[in-house]
Amino acid sequence: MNALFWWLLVAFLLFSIGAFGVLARRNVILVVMSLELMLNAVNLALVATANFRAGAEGAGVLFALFIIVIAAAEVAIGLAIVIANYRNRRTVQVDTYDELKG
Amino acid sequence: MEGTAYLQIAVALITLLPLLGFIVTLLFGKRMGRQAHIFPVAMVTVTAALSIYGFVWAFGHRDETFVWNAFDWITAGQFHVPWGYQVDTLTGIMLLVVGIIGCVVHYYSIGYMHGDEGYYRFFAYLNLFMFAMFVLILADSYLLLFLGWEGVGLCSYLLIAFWFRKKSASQAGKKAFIVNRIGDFGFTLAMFLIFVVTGTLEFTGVFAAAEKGDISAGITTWICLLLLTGALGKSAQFPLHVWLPDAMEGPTPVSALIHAATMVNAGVYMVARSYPLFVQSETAMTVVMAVGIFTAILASYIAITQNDIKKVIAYSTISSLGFMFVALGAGAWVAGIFYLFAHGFFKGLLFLCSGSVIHAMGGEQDMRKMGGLRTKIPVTFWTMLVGALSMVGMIPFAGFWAKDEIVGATFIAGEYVVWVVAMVTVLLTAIYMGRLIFMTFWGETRADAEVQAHIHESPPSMTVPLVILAVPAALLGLVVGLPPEGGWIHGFLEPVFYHPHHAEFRLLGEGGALMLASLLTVIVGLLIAWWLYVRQTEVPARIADRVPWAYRASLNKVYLDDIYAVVPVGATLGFAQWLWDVVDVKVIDGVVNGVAWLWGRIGDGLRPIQTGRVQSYALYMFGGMVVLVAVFAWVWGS
Amino acid sequence: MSWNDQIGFPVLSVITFLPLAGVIAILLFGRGRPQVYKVIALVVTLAAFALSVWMLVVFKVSQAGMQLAESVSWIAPLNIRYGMGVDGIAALLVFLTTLLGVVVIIASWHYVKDREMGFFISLLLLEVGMVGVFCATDLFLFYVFWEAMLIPMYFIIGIWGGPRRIYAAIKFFLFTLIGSLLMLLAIIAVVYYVKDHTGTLTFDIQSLSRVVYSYHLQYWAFLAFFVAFAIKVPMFPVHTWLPDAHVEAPTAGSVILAGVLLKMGGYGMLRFCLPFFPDAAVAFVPWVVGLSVIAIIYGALVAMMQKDLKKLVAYSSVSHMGFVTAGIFAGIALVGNAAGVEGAILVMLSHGFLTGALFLMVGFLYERTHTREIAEMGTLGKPLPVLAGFFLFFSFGSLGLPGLSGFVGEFLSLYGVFEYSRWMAAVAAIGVILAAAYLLWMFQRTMYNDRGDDEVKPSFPLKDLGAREIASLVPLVVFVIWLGVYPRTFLEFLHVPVQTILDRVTPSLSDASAGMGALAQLVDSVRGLF
Amino acid sequence: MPGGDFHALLFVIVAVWILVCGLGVVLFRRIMYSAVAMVFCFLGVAFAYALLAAPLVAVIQILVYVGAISVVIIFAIMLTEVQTGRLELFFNRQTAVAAITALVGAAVLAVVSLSADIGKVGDQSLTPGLRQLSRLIFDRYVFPFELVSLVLVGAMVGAIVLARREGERP
Repeated sequence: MNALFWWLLVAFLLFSIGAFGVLARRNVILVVMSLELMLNAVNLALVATANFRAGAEGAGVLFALFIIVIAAAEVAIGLAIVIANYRNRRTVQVDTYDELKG
Repeated sequence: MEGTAYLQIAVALITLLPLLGFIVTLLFGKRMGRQAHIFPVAMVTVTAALSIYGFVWAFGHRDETFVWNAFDWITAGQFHVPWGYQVDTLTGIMLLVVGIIGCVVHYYSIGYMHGDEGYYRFFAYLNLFMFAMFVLILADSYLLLFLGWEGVGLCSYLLIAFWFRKKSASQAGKKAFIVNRIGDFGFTLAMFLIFVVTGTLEFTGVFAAAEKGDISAGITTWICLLLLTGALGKSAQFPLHVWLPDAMEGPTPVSALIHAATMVNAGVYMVARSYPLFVQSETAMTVVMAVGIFTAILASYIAITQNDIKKVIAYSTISSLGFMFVALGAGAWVAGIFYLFAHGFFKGLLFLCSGSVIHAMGGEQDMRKMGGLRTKIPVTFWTMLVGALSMVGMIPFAGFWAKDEIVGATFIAGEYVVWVVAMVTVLLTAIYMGRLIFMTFWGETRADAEVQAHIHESPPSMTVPLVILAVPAALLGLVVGLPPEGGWIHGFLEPVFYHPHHAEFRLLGEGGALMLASLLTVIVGLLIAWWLYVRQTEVPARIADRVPWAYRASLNKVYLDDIYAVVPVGATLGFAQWLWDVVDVKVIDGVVNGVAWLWGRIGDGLRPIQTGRVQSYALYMFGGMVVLVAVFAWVWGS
Repeated sequence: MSWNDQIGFPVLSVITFLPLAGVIAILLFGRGRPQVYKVIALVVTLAAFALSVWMLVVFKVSQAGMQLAESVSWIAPLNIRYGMGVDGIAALLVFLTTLLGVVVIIASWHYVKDREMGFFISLLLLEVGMVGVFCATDLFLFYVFWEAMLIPMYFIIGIWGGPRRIYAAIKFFLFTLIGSLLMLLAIIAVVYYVKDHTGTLTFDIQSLSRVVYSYHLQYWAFLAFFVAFAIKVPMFPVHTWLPDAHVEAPTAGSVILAGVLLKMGGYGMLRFCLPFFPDAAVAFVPWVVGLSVIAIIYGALVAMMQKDLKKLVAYSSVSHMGFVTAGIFAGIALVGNAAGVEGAILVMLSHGFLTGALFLMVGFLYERTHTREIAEMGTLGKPLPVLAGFFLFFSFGSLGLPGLSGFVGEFLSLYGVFEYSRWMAAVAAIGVILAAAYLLWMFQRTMYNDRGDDEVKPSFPLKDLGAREIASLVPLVVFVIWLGVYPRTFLEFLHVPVQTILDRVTPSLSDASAGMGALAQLVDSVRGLF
Repeated sequence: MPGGDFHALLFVIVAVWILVCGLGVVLFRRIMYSAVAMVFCFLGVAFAYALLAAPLVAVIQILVYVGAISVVIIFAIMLTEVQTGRLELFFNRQTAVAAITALVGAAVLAVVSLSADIGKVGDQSLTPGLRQLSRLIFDRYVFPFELVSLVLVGAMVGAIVLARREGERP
C-alpha cells in the first residue's frame, strides 16, 4: 500500500467513470467528454508512475504530454464529425446511429 | 549368346515393325485412302517372314532358350522387371501360328474390308494387334506378357467395336474388355503373389524357384488358380466365356485372327508357359481340366441351336479352347499345344470361309436364309469343308490327330468321366458342324430373290488366303502329328515340357481302340446331321417341340447373359446408384452442407447482438478487455 | 545469402517467379490487347517449362537431400528463411506443374470470353503458387505458397466457372482452409516443440524432419497435417468438394486442379506426415490404407453413376488418388517396401498427365456440344474421329493399360499394398476392373453408340480438333507413353528421396502400436493438449 | 501514507475533487452542467500533476484541456440542441450493465496493480526536471514529436473539411 497505489486507484476510478459515460450516455458530445475523462485517467496513471517508479527517465511524463496533444487533435476531429453528423440528422443521440445493424 | 545377333534383330523387328505400321497408318492412313493397306500389309509380311525365321531358329536350337533383356523396364525399390524377350520352341510354334495367320488375314482383309469408310483404321488396329500379340508370345516375364495380354485386349475392343455406330458392336466391345478385365484381376494378383514369393517375374527365375520347391504347395495352388482366372477371361472359358460370341460383331477377319486363331489362345499359351507351376499343383490341374471339359460341352450344347453362322463357329471355338484346357489339365501339354497349333489354322480358315459366305450373301449371317451354296461359291465350299472336317476330327485332317491325343489322354489319365463327356462333345461337335455345312451349302436356297441374284464367289484376294490356310488345316496333322503320341511336335516341344507325358501308342491296343471310337463317334455325328438337316428337315423342329426347355436353354445360351445382367452387373449398378444417391449426396455431402447450415443458424441466432449501435459494441469490447485482463492476471499472476 | 552452388544460378526461384514477371509484363503491355497478353503468358510458361526440364537435367539423381538449394534470410527474428530446393519427388512435380502450365495456356486460348486478361493472370499466379509449394524448403514459406495458391484458384472457379460457381468456389475454399488451419496449428506446435527441446528456432523443413518428436505431439500433429493433405488428395470421405469444384471450374481450372493441386496432398504426406511423425504414421497405416481402398472402390462405383462427364472424371480422380495414399502408407508399413511409395508417386505423375488430358478432352467436347451431359452425346466418334482417338487414348491410359503411364504406377502401388495386406490389395484391384467399366461405358455413351438406332445425329455443328488443340494434347501423349514404356527416367529421381523417407520411418516400425492402438494414442495425445 | 500528512491531506482532497467532478460529468442531465463539471475535473487533475511534481504537465493540462478543449466542447454543445426530459433520454438501455462492467474493470485493475511487480517504487519524487524533459523530447523522442505535430496538422485540416458545409468555400 504505497503512495503510487492510491494515485493509481484514483486513475482507475476516473477511468471507470469515463468508461461508464462512454457506454451509458446517449448524447454523443457527452460521450466525447467521457472519453476525455478516460484519457485524463490514463495521463494521471502515467504521471504517477513516472513520479514514483525508478528508471523511467521521464518517459511517463513525456507520454502524458503526447497524449494531451493527441487528445486535442481527437477532440477537434471528433467534434467536427459530431457537428457534421448533427447537420445531417438533427440529432446527437448515439443510439440512432445504427446503420451497421446486422 | 554366340550367333544370336540375327535372332535379336529379328525379335526386335518382329515387335517394332507392326508398331511402326500402326503409327504410320494411323497418322497418314486417311490420306492414303484406298492404298492405306500397303504399308501395314508390307510390315506384316516382313514380320511373318521374320517370325518364320524365329521358328526356324527354335527348330535348330530346340534345347536352347534365347533370352534377351532389351532394357530395364520397371525398377522401383525391391521391384524389378526388365523388358525382355525369350524364344524357345513353344514360342516358335506360337510365332508360326501368329505370323502366318496374321499375314494371311491381312491379305484377306484387303478384299473383305474394301470400301469400308474405316479402311485405314482397320489396318492400323490390325497392326497394333500384331504388335501386342508378338509381345505376348515373346515376353520373358509375366509382366511383359501382361502388357501384350492387355494390348491384344485393347485391339480386340477396338476391332469388335469397329462398326461403333451399331449399338450391338459397341456393346460387345465393351463387354469383351470388361470381362477380360475380371480375368486380369486374377492375373494381376497372381503376379503379385509370384513376386512376393520368388522375387522375380521373369519366367526363368520363377520356374527355377518352382523347380527347387521354393514355393509352398498352397501358394502354388493359389498362383495357378489366379493365373487360370486370367486365362479363363482371355480364352473364353466358363464362366467368363460370354464375351466371345458377342465379339462376332466385329468384322470377320477380326473374328478369324483374334477370336479364333491367336488372341483367344493366349490363355492356353499362358497356362502352358506356366507349366512348371501347374505340374506342382494337383488341385490346379484338376480345376483346369474341369473348367475345360465343362466349357467344351456347354459350348457344344449351345452351338447346336444357333442360327448365326459366325455364332456357331464362335461357340465351336469356345468348345475347342475347352479341349485345350482339358489337355493341359490332363497333363498332355504337347497335345494341348498341338491342338492350339492345328486349331489356329482350321478355325481361322472356318471364319474366313464364313466371311466369304457372308460376303457372298450380301451381309446375311442367318443360316436359315442360306442353303444350296455348294455350286455357287465352290472355292469357299471346298475350303470350308476342309475346315469343318478338320474341326470335327475326321481322319486324316489336322484336327483329328490333335483332338484324338487329347481325348485319349483323358482316358489314359484315368479320368473316365471326362472321357465320356469329351466323347459326347465330339458327337455334338460333329452334329453342329455338320448342321452348319448342310444348312449352308446343301438343299434349296432360302434367300430372297434379290440376294440370290447377287450371290458370287469372292475375289481372289479372299479365296487365295482360304486355299493357303486349307493346306495346313488338312495336312498339318499328317506332317507333325504322326505317329500319334510320338510325332515330330512331341520331340519339338519336349525341351519346354520337360516332364514328358509318355504314352505309348499302339495301333492294336488301347490307343487304337480309342482312336477308332472317336472316329466312329464323328462319323455317327455327321450322319445324324445329314439325316436331320438334309433328309428329314422337319425332325429338328419336332425334337425342339418335344423338349422345349432344352431347346430354349440352348438357344438362350443357358441364360447366362441374363443371369449376369442381374447378379454381377445389376447388383453392382444398384449398389453404385445407392452409393451415389444416398451415401455421397445425402450422407457425406449432407453432413458437409449440414455443417454449413448449422453455422448459418448460429449466425442467425447471434444476429440480434449486432444492434448497430456503437455503444453496445463498445460495451462488448470493454467487457472483453476486462475479462482478458482478469484472465491474464490470473494465469500469469503470482 | 547463398545461391545454390550446383549451377550458380537460382533456377528454382526463376521458375517460380517467371510467371509473376509475366503477370507484370501483361499488366504493363497487355491491357486490351489479347494477342499480346496471350503470347506473353505462353512465352513465360514455356520458359518456365524449359527451365524445369533443364533443372531435371542438372539434377543429380543419386544425391540425397535438397538440391539447387537457395536460402536467404527473410524474417530474421523468427529465423524464417526464403529457402528453395528440390529433391527428386519435388523436381518431378515441378516438371509436371510447368508442363500443365503450358498446356492450359494453349488450351484456353479461346476458352473464356469475359475478363480474359484476368483469367490468364490468374493462371500465371496459380503457377507461381504451385511451383512455390513444391520448391519451398522453409515451412513458413511453404505455408505462404500453399495459401497463396488458393486465391487464384478461388477466382478461377468463382469468376469463370459454371452456373453454381459461387457454391463450388466457397466449398473448395472452406474445405481447403479447414485443412490449412489445422496444419498451421501443427506447424506452430512443431516449431515450438523444436525450439523448446533443442533451443533453436527454425522453420527449415530438413532440420525439422530430423527431430524426434514426442508421442503426444506426433499423434495429433500427424492427424492435423494428414487431414489437411487428405482434403487436398482428396480422400474418402472428405472428397465432396472435388466434383463440385471440377464441374463448375473452367477447363483450365479443372486441369490444374486435377493435375497439380491434388498432387499437393500426396506430396505433403511424403514431405511432412511421414518424416516428421514416423511413429504416428506407422500407427495409422491400417486406417489410411483402409480408407484408400474404400476410396478406390467408392470413387469408381460412384463415377459409374455420373451423368455429367466432368463429374465422372472427378470421381475417377478420387479412385485413382486412392492408389496414391494406399501406396504411400502401405509402403512404409514394411521394411523395404519402396515399390509402394515409388508407385504412388508415379501414380501422381501419371494422373496429372491423364486426368489433365481427360479434362481437356471434356472441355473440347463442351466447346463443341455446349453440354457435359453424357446422355446428350453419342456416336460422336463419327464426326470427331481425332477427338475420339485422343479421348480413347487417355481413357485407356487412365484405366491402366500396360504400356501407358497409368499402369506402372498403379501396378507398383498395388504391389506395395499387396505386400502389406493381400486382402486389401485384392479389394483394391477390383477398382481396376471398375475403372475399365466406367471409362469404357463413358466412352461408349459419348463416342460410340448405345442407343440402338443406327446413328445419333448431333444437333450441333461439330468441328474436329484443330492444330492448337492437338498441340496442347501431344505433349501429354508423349509423356503418357514415355512413362508407360520407360518409367526408369522418372523412377530414377525417386529412389534416393523415397529411401530417405523410408530410412526415417523404419525405426518406428518395431515400437508403434498400429490399428486400434493408434486411436487410443490419438485420444491420449489430444488430451495432452489441454 | 508517505510524503507527510500535508501531502496525504492534499491527496485526499484532490482525489475526492477529481472523482466527484468526474461523476458529475457522467451523471448530470443538463449537458451544460456536465461541461462545467468537466472543467473542474480537469482542474483537479492539473492539481494532481502539480502534487506529483510535474508542473509542466499541470500547466499544459490547464492550457490545453481547460483552455482549449473545454471551450471547443462548450461550443459544440451550444451548436447542437439542448435536451430536457425523462431519464431514458439521457441514459441508454445498457446503463446498468455498463456501470457494473466499469466497476469490475476498476476492481480488476486495482487488483492487478496490487499484485503486479512494477519494479522498484520509491517514495520520493523521481520526476525529471524541465531541462531533462526538453532533452528527451528533442533528442531521443524527436521523431515521435515530429510525428505528433504532423498528426495535429492533419487533424486541423480534417476538422475543417468535416465541419464545413457542402459547397462552402473554406
